Amino acid sequence: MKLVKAIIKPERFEFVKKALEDKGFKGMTISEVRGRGEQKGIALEYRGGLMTVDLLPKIQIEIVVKATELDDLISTIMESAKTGKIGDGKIFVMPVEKAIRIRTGETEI
Amino acid sequence: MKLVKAIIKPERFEFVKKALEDKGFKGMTISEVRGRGEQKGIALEYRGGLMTVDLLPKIQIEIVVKATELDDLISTIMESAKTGKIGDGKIFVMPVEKAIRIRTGETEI
Amino acid sequence: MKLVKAIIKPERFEFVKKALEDKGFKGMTISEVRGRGEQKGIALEYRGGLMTVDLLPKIQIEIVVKATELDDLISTIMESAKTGKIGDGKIFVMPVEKAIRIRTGETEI
Amino acid sequence: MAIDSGATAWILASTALVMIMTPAVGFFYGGLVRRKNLISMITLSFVAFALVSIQWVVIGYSLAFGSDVGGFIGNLEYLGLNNVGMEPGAFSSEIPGLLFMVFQLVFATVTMAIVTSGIAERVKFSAYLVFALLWTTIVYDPLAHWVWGGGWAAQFGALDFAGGTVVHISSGFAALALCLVIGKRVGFGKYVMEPNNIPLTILGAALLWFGWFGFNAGSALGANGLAASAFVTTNVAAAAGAMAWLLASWLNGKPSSLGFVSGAVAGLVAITPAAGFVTPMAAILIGAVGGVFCYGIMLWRIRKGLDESLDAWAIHGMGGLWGALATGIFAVAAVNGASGLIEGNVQQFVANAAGAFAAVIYAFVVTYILAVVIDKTIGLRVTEEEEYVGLDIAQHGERC
Amino acid sequence: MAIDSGATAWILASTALVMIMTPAVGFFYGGLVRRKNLISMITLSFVAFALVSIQWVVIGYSLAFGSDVGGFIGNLEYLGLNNVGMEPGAFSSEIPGLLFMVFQLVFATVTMAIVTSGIAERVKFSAYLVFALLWTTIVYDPLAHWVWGGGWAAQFGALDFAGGTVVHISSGFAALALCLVIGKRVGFGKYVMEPNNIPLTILGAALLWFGWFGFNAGSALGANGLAASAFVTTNVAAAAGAMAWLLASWLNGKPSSLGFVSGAVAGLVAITPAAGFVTPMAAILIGAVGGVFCYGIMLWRIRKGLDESLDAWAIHGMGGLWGALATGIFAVAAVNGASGLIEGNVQQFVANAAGAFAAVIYAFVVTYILAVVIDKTIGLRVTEEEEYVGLDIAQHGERC
Amino acid sequence: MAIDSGATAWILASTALVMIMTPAVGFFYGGLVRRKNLISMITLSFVAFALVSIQWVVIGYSLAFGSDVGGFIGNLEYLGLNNVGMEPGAFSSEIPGLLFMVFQLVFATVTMAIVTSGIAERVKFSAYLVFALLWTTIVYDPLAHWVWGGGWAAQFGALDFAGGTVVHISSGFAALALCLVIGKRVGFGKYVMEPNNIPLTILGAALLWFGWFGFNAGSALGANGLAASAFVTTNVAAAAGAMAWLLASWLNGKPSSLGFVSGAVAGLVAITPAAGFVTPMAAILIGAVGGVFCYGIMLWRIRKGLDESLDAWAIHGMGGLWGALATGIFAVAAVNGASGLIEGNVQQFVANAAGAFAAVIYAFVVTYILAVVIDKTIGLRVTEEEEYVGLDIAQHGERC
Ligand SMILES: Nc1ncnc2c1ncn2[C@@H]1O[C@H](COP(=O)(O)OP(=O)(O)O)[C@@H](O)[C@H]1O
Ligand SMILES: Nc1ncnc2c1ncn2[C@@H]1O[C@H](COP(=O)(O)OP(=O)(O)O)[C@@H](O)[C@H]1O
Ligand SMILES: Nc1ncnc2c1ncn2[C@@H]1O[C@H](COP(=O)(O)OP(=O)(O)O)[C@@H](O)[C@H]1O
Repeated sequence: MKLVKAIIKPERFEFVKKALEDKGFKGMTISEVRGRGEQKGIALEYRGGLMTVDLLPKIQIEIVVKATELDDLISTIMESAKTGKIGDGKIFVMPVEKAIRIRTGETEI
Repeated sequence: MKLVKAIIKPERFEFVKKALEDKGFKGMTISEVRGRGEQKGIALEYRGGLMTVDLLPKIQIEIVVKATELDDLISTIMESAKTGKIGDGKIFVMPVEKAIRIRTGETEI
Repeated sequence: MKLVKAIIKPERFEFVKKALEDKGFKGMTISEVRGRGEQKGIALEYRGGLMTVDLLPKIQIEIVVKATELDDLISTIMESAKTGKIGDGKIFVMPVEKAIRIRTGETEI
Repeated sequence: MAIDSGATAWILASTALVMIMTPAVGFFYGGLVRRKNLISMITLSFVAFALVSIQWVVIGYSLAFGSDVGGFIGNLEYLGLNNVGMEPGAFSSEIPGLLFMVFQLVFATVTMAIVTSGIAERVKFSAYLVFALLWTTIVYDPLAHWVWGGGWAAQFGALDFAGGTVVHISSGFAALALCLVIGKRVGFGKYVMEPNNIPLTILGAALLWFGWFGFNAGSALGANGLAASAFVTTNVAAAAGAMAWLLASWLNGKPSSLGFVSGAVAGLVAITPAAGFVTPMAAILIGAVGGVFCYGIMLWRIRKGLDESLDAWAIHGMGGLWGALATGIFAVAAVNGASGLIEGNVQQFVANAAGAFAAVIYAFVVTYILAVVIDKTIGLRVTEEEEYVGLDIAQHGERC
Repeated sequence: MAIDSGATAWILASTALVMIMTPAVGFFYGGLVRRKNLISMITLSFVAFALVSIQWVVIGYSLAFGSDVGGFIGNLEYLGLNNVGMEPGAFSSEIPGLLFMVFQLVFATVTMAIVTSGIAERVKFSAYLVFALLWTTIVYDPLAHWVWGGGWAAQFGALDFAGGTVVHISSGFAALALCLVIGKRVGFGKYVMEPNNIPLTILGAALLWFGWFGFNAGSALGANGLAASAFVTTNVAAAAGAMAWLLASWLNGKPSSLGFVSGAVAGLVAITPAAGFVTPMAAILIGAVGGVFCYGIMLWRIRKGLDESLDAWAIHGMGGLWGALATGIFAVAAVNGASGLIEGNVQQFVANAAGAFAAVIYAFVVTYILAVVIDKTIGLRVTEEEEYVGLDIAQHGERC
Repeated sequence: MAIDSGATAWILASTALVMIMTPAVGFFYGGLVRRKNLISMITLSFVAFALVSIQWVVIGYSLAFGSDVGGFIGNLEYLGLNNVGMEPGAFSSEIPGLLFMVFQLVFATVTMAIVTSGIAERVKFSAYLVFALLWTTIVYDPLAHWVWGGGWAAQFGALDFAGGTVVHISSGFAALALCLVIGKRVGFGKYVMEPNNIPLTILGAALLWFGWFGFNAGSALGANGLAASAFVTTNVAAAAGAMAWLLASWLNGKPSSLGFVSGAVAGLVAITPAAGFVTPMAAILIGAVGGVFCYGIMLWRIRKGLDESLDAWAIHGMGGLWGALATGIFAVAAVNGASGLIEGNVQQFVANAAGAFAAVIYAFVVTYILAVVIDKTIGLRVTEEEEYVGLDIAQHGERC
């Protein structure tokens, strides 16, 4: 099993969620994070003119899937999250050794 | 070493924390996330009647333990987090290659 | 590739960020978490006198790097995050199998 | 005509009370939108206050209250507050002329704030400034003149104690016209847009209720029995509207706090034109019907897929319409000399209905044209990208 | 008896000021509970305002201020505001009868809001509505009658300038009775329940202090020297209470903002019955003692494991009791004609003590019985599962 | 001299309005600091209210308004409110002496709150309490005496309608002196310190604007034409200041909500001394210039790396200076009998300039010395570790 950690733009989140649903990926855990990468920060005002904030709000989606579903999941996220502009985000894939459903003790996803 | 990532119901959190303490698991990092799985969303009101929200608030607990303590940790969480109702959450186990205490540089947990 | 997950004191965050920049580590994802370890909680007031809160606010930094850069990254964080007092935090290193930039599909970091 | 210090004291206080309503509309609306547009939403209201304040002293007051020109508009005798002084004036027998002017000012500002419901989360700030300046001049000022400034509706005998027609019908139907021109928010009807801060909306509602005492009881323009009566009718209509919407919506789900405060506003709107003409018991009825009626209208709007985002139309527009008719029905001579339908005075009902429907049409049509013109020239709406990012960052360079 | 426009202006303004106190109680309490119950807590207060507003005009005012029946209750002469008009009435020589009525209304509503402390984070909303309607009718209305409506306490000579007994003792001891019947919150005393939004609580406190000027200085029922005097005593007692609690709690830990605002409310409560009878210097003493005393009572309550969650009992109940006694001690004839213990008038102290203790017993016992009856029939408390999830979602279908 | 009930009603209401400004300063400032200091920032203001309330009735009022001693200070005739009663007094022909006293009290408190800008996010709470008590006694009280209590500036003919010099210059320059003594916040100028809650700041601004009607129009000390005139000038100056800052800052970036509310406060400050002496059209000018001018000063302060954190100096200090000069320029006899430069009265301009610059020097120098003394003895600043953790936890044991 793999954990797919995708860090995307908040404004793309609804699309990604929809695309995942359509492909049958139901389970997911999301959190609000802030990130920095290639993307230059945004300029904010604070009474005295501009200031640049380099940590921008992002949505982090974590999904655990069977290894066989991995490619499908990645391509679904990539298509739906992409705007082609800098800051679109990253996907990281990490190994998961075990997954357990608390309610039943099942170890299938 | 293993990272145990447990996603549980917020209303069970105090119980899980207590159970972990009793078993001597002191270190942990928690964050507020939202998640979706089998559980149907909840219905909220918004002036115009019902709307269904499918991403529900969850507490994510991350604990890094020695491999030998893994089973004890998992069963402690499972017992204390379980309500038997849908939405009880998931536990994921992931490999950790190294753990360092910043203050001392120790690599024991 | 490795994921470095560092959990540090919020008041050290600006220093760590600066140190990382100086060393050329640009990409990072941060989130606000709460944690417990060796550190005793803090005492808060609530009308009726003291109460102890044991989950303290921490900043979690996640950075994915090439394996070759790992040691440099870890020592940078350790130096800049350290106060020498309890609660300085932990660093965990985890394997990453794949990293993809959504915008371009590149798999380099 | 000498100044009465008690009346002056009450209208000074009332003006301050009504002033707080304009930012309060911002808090009310701000809590209902998504977090990325919270600052924007509050700012639209608060800026309306400043902008209309200037417009009103420069020209608006004169257009509304200057000597009548053809039943439609006032002349320029009060331009730049010329001839408006510390002594009582034509409209204020017991209070200074300047005080009457500024009491009217705060009505003009809050009206503008209500309108922002129709363009929530998608309007371009620069276009809004231009729109607001023109709207208050060519929609609000004439309407105020018709009803209160000696225009045709006043001559015709339409009753509007505190602005059901001038403030609520005009802003509600303007919001409706605006939302048709600007179009739906991206994603409206497709995914859930959850309110970001319900306690803030409740705070806004509390301040609105508080300020409304100045709005309605201040409209007696004196510290007397009529002010007391209007105070009471205002309060019970609001309470009845709140409880009625709460209970009605309970049938469909749960008794939500948003239902409660929406009903309170509906009740307040409904009693506004009637506050100084009806008894407290009639006010309970007017408020309760207002609450249920506006709730029904809102459900209809949602079913139709109309993105009049924060329901200024359902609550202020339609609630104001109900209030105008209710005034024509429930006015009793014992309160303030005017009789409505229940005392057999059909004429009063007809006058009120005519005044209200004329305002509906005028506000809707002129706003629609104005919005189209601005949209074709400056452009009313932000880009889709800006809408995704949110107006706080995109338009104001701020976030919260 | 002719209307005085200045007095009327001030009581109109005062009524608006007191009105804001009811939602302010909601903000104060809302900031102190856990986030999952924030909307619920605010809503309990705000709904109290609407519900009691209707009850009061329909029947409550008559029960409280109708002609005396056996020293215990008013008759039905003012049912549905019958005989309450724009002219001065029996209780209001300088202001319209309707204004006196609505000024009293806002006292009844805020009292109900204070009571919700005892059922915080666990009450069933439907049961609360029934409870509130009955409580205001069978507890508040008789008490108001005893003290202000010509009932036995008034005849006996008990002094209560602005409602220390009627408002604060009654609500505080009602909260105590309620919390005993409904039981502790799940987890109370076992794990920490951290306040979710201290700035909101401070905002509530600021609005309470602001509104309290209407409460106390408005109770002079005129715009005169007595109103000014009550204004001053109110302000300094609040300030003294705030500083006293702050400093007292500093000895045990740190000077917290919650200690400061709690002390301010304690000072305001303590001065309420005395506001129009004592000097400013005495007010400082009354407020400071109130702050320290209520702080001590609260510590005792916590040690005893009593979950009277937001300390209405410690602050309003016991603070009101102290205020009632203090009025009997510190009243001086130079202020308002009444002398207390320090001018040698033992009788006044006895009358005040009697009135206060009678209110303690009546409010506690009747509330207890009422709560038990409702608990046995409708059920006062939500299920444990709902309590875990939080009342916002479970009872109102909302979240923040 | 008999009490006028209308005047009394308005000053009672005004005092309540001004009272809300002190916590409002806390909300305004609180939204601008980092989250870890939010409670601290609000508490500094609110505690100022309580502390100065006590100081004022005990001694402050007497120092400011007691019979003149050498042009510099009042004597002790009103110690402990001795000789201040329910009848009109020396300063209040139509209202009770106690009411005049408490109306002045709320000015003293808000002044103290404004000062906290200069020590934001780094002051030690215990040192602040000592500082505040001394500052209000040796800086505010003499200044109030000079201008309003019959001191040298009054004798010299300086005009200050509602406190531009006494309140704003004094607090603004005190904040400047304080920030020089206490030093910059750790990290100032190195990394971004983002405001934590802009909507809270806007709420604070809305309440300030609301309360300012009591501040300025209440300073007429009557419910009359002058009060109405001051009400109008206040409102339009605020509106003009808000729009002017908004537009000026738009040239450099985006039209921010913080720019808007900062401009509103700048406009309000600028009109404060002039409110009862100038026409509404002049007020628009005074407010607009105030907005642009204070914006420029703030930019300069930031360029210089001065950590006068929340710009009390730029907005209140320099805005107040501009207002004092503007009063000397734009006063017209038709409004209130006083002529300024535009009516050829050079003397008035000189008097106002002299009064203002004397206040600048006195406030700056005495505050600087006082701050140094406290810093050397008690220590003005928290430890660096506490500053990192934040004052909410470190000083108050609370968090939000
Ligand atoms: N090396 C990294 N480690 C962890 N998170 C990263 C890393 N690089 C980027 N990110 C995350 O991905 C987000 C988008 O990255 P960015 O470089 O701005 O976009 P793009 O990949 O389109 O150039 C960042 O805001 C950050 O949260
Ligand atoms: N495949 C998954 N990947 C990541 N998180 C998941 C996944 N499935 C479930 N979760 C997390 O676990 C939570 C509980 O899952 P859910 O399916 O609702 O409960 P249950 O396992 O009792 O049926 C979800 O809200 C989500 O946060
Ligand atoms: N075993 C663990 N698993 C996960 N997170 C941990 C663990 N131990 C510590 N942490 C995180 O690291 C933070 C600092 O740990 P702590 O023990 O207080 O400091 P120190 O390592 O300096 O003694 C904790 O607040 C927690 O977030």
